[in-house]
Amino acid sequence: MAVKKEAHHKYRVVGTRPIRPDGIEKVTGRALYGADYYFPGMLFGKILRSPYAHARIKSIKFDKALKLPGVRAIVTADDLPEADRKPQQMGEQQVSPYYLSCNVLARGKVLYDGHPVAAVAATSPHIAEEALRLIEVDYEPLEPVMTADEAMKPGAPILIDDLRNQEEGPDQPTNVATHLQFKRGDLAAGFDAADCVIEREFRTATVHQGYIEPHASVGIWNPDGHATVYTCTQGSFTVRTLATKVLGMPEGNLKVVPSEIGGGFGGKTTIYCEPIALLLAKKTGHPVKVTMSRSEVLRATGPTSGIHERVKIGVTKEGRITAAQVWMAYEAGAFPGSPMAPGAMTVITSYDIPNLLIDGYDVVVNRPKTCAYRAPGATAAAFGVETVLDELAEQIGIDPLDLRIMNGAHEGTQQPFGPVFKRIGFIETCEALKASEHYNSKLTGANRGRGVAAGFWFNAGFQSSASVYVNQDGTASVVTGSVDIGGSRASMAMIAAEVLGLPIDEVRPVVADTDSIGYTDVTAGSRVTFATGMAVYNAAQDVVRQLKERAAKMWECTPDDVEFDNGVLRTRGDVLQPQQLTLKELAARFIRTGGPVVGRASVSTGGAGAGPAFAAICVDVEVDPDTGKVQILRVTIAQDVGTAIHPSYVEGQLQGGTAQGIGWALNEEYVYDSKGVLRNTGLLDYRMPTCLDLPAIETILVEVPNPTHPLGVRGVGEVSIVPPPAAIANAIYRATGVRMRELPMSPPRLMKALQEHRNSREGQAAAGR
Amino acid sequence: MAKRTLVETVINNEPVELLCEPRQSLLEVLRDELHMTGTKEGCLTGDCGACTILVDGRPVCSCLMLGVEAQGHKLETIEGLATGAELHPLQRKFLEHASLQCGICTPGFLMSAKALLDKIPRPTEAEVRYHLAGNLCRCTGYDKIVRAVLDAARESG
Amino acid sequence: MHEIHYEAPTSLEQAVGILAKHGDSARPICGGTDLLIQMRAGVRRPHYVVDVKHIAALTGIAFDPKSGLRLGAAAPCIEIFENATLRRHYPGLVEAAHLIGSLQIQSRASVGGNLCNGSPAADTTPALIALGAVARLVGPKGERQVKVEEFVVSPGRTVIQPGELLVELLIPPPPPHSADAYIRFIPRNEMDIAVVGIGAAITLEGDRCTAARIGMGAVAPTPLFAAKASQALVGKKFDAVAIENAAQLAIEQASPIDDMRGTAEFRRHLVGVLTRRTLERAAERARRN
Amino acid sequence: MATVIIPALLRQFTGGAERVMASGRNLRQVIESLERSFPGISRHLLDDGELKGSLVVSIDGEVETAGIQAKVGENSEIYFLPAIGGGVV
Repeated sequence: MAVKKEAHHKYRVVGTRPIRPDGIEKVTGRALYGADYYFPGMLFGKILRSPYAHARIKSIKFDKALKLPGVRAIVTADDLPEADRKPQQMGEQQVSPYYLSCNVLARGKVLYDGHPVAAVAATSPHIAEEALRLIEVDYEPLEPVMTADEAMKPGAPILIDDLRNQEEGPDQPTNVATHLQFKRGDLAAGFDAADCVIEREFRTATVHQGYIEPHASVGIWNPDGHATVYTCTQGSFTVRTLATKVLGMPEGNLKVVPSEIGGGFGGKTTIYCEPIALLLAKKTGHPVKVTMSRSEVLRATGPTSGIHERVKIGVTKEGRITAAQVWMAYEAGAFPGSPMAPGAMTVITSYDIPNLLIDGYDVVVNRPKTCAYRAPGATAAAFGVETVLDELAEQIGIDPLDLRIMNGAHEGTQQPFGPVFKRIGFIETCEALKASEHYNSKLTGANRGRGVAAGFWFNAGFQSSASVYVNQDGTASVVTGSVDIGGSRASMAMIAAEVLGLPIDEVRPVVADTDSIGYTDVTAGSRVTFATGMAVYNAAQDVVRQLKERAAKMWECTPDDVEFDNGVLRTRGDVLQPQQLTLKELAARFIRTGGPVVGRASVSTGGAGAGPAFAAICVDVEVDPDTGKVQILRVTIAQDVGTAIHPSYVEGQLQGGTAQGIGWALNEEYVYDSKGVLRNTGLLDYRMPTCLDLPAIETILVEVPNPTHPLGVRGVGEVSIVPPPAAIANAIYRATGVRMRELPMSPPRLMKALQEHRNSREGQAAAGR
Repeated sequence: MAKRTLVETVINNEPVELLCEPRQSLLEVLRDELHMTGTKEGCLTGDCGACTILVDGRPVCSCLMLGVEAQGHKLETIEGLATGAELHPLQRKFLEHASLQCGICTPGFLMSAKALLDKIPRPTEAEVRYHLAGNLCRCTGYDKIVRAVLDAARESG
Repeated sequence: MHEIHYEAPTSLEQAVGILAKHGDSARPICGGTDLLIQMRAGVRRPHYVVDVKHIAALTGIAFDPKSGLRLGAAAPCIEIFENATLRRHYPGLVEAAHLIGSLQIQSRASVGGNLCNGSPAADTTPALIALGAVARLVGPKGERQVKVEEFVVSPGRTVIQPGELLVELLIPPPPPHSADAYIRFIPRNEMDIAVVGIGAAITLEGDRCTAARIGMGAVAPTPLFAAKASQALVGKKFDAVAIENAAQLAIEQASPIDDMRGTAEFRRHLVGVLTRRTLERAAERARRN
Repeated sequence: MATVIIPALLRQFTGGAERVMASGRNLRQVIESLERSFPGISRHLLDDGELKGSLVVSIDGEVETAGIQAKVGENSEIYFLPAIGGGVV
């Protein structure tokens, strides 16, 4: 097949487009995903879920269910130890084991529609399902609290009796888990210095990651207390930490084998089925497979927060932003831990603004506990700021991209929360979009409009381990603990091949289980190619170091006298008479020169700021003025991607994030009834875009190498989801004259706005007469 | 164990006799009874297309058909798409165009795309998008999938 | 799912016998694209599932210029929209059949099943109402015929009595200078359930409308025949005024609800928009016939 | 002396001051010196003698991973930030 080499690259393998090493398994149906494991004597587990959004559990009776032929065991929260309440660092997140345990199986109270209450293991999934119908749970329904606004009202029903926060003090029960604030300069003076100040209010809906593979786990429990769980997760080591905490077992006693994963987007960075499968396996002595249905996924896994946002920004008539104030309340779901903090840390970080005040609130409500979703917190936050910037640009009459370029963050800009940006590509990204054929093309036709917006995401770093083994035939295998969710095996193999001077098809990438590689954090935060890639790079360099030592031994010189270039070892000509060996020739002699060569590395690259990424997007829409339906006509996304290791998969990340952002903008939302019961529990009415709803998605890769990575890699996975909702709102305004400030901008909502807009115009016209 | 029924069918040109419960979907029969796990479950309501197989050449959601209804029909699944060691052109093009990221929707897309190309060997982009609208992909935004199908048609057409 | 018994009779007599024997605990299955979902959700729990796809009388599609179309209740949608004769004579019905779910669904789902499921939002039902279709039922007490607009009695419930089976739909031949059309509104471009669906069939003599029938879906507990709106068109000049008048009468008859697919207000608005669009599309076709 | 930028919600301890001076060659010593000047503040930075898991420290624009042992220079600028994760395909 054609492998296009990026001309401008100084690399041999990096920047090419080889076939992914795990591709054939995935196009032939041989790859094993979470639900694809079968073991002799395996039982099937199903979970009983609360029909109430908020209720006290008075009693659970399951003797009838136990009598159903084929039923082998039933578990409830009583089968779990009471976990520690104090928050602990687990993988990338701060988690209270107690809250985590209560989310796995409800203890005393149910806090959302779909909250697990009990689980059954039986000889067939149908028998397990029928058994659930025989379990009798006596609930005392309580008043549900569905939005942050309601939950923050004085006297609102309290979800978690012992929840407190620093401001309200130790004696005040509350639904507000955290208040975060960033402050800089003199806000009042900043707004006084502005010629134009706009303040607006926004709301966004709860939306789900929408990965196509429902959660699935198989638990196996040995009599000696050692256990194994096969599961689809973004982080096998995170599952090990979280599951052992909830089950009260030593971490070393659990082996987590990550299956191939059918999408996650952040939603598979915690545990749901895993501890239940293990608990049922322990109780029955059989392997137990627990799989979720789609409605269980939507009702009871972790979507991302709906938010309420207020944005106030001031600019001079020349277009200089003088001050900005943002207030945001995030719905965390049933337990603390919304993405409010990253939302507050990204909301206006793309811009260099002297005077700032940012307030963020993390609020519990009777919805499922939120989990990470691609650039967590950033998309909802950017919706407000990026539409207000569009209004300001219009008011002072400058190009909306110019406004962003003029105020754009650059190397040396201090972020609102402290650190100073190193080399970043925000301005280059906006300029690339401004120069694009799309942005400069003419958009004609009635009810059509073009909008732009930008977005920022930090990209996480965290910890990764890698090993590189050189085989005696000179091929190599690369072992990491990073689950491959979108083609990272290819990137890992390419990085090792680049360093070792091997052809890509002679490097085999392996994703290992938790017993077979050093600790590695979740595949999340766009960190794998960055951090695990760095570990692979270092492990390959470790191999090169050892190869030089071997050669030096054979040539009776020092390793410093040996050069390694493109798979060939040479003596420095200037030092002694020329000698050379290829890696292959040396590998064949490993046995006689000291045994196998194994390269190892581990990295810890820190939390925020590991290769910040920026995206800017241009969208053309057409609005049906009679129905309020929006059609996306054309979309182009530009993103600062650092060095693109495999450009095709980088483009894929930009396209995928853009598509999710479009779904978030137009039709995706959780619809609850007045009692807090989720109405749209399937993919018929949780409306993700089909390929008939989207145009081709044009991408512009802006390669501004990341100075903190040996190959200049930046995370590329997330930021593309951030700008689309605001860009589409801005395009709708150009098409119709209506500013949408609530997501999703679904036909009923947009139609209502269009009618109000027409009525008000007629009103004005009438008054004018 | 509930009463099981004998079903005679043809899967990927192989005659197959199997026993299943009437309440088992064809998807369950393929996966839980035959361990043919290439056909995936995404929703069990016919909204995602991950479980798409061909029944007498027509694309069908195997989650919305009972196993017993397969009696006497010809089934095609992802496991039968490649002929021996030779990948189907669609499989090759999906790899070349990087049309899969997580890969869970890929078998369903490949089977829907096969049904399309069997019916319309040289489809337009609009026809491709229409015929694949019953398959959801959350990773790719569809762009590279559509390109792969058009390229496969171009090559074989 | 609960335990079920599966029967696959090959004759009408056998089928009616089984259905009569088991009464309410039996339910026919055609495409199964609604029934299996309802059984998994526990909404319907029949103990006997009777596969009627092996009965010739239920799978045939026969068109006669004089007597019209006999559409077997179990004929899958794909055989309707791939049928050139139907595409020519009943483009609106074909449109509706081509909109139910995805192509995967259309390979299995049938117009008869769509009707028997009793959903107010069924896509093919308004199209059938517009065509003046009649349902032929056979049961232990013999056979009877029911107008499609009277077939559904409440959401999920129909006139079918225990032991009865919908055999076929009888659709009159299209008169000269007539045509039908079906348009629905959905938030996406495919896959969704109609927020509102309007079917219309009209006959035009020159610029006069001599016959018209409008069917409406998802605007009331059952699919409706928009009688007033239809009558208002007959005998009048077919122009913007007449269309607008019909649209307003259709809106008056609609009694929609708020749900996750749209507000009542939005649905009422859509009834007007889609009635106009559907009538215009049908008229444009009629002028060519 | 290093400059410590106090998170907005801890400025109650510093009488509203955003930037304060503190001495120390590593983070532990700096936090001890902060506690001496502003009693009670360390409770919000430390947890069993370790840096709170909910915090990340940035020293001179670099995100630190060495925890309280992190080296601090004569004129270093120190920020305490909330830790962030991420979610991606």
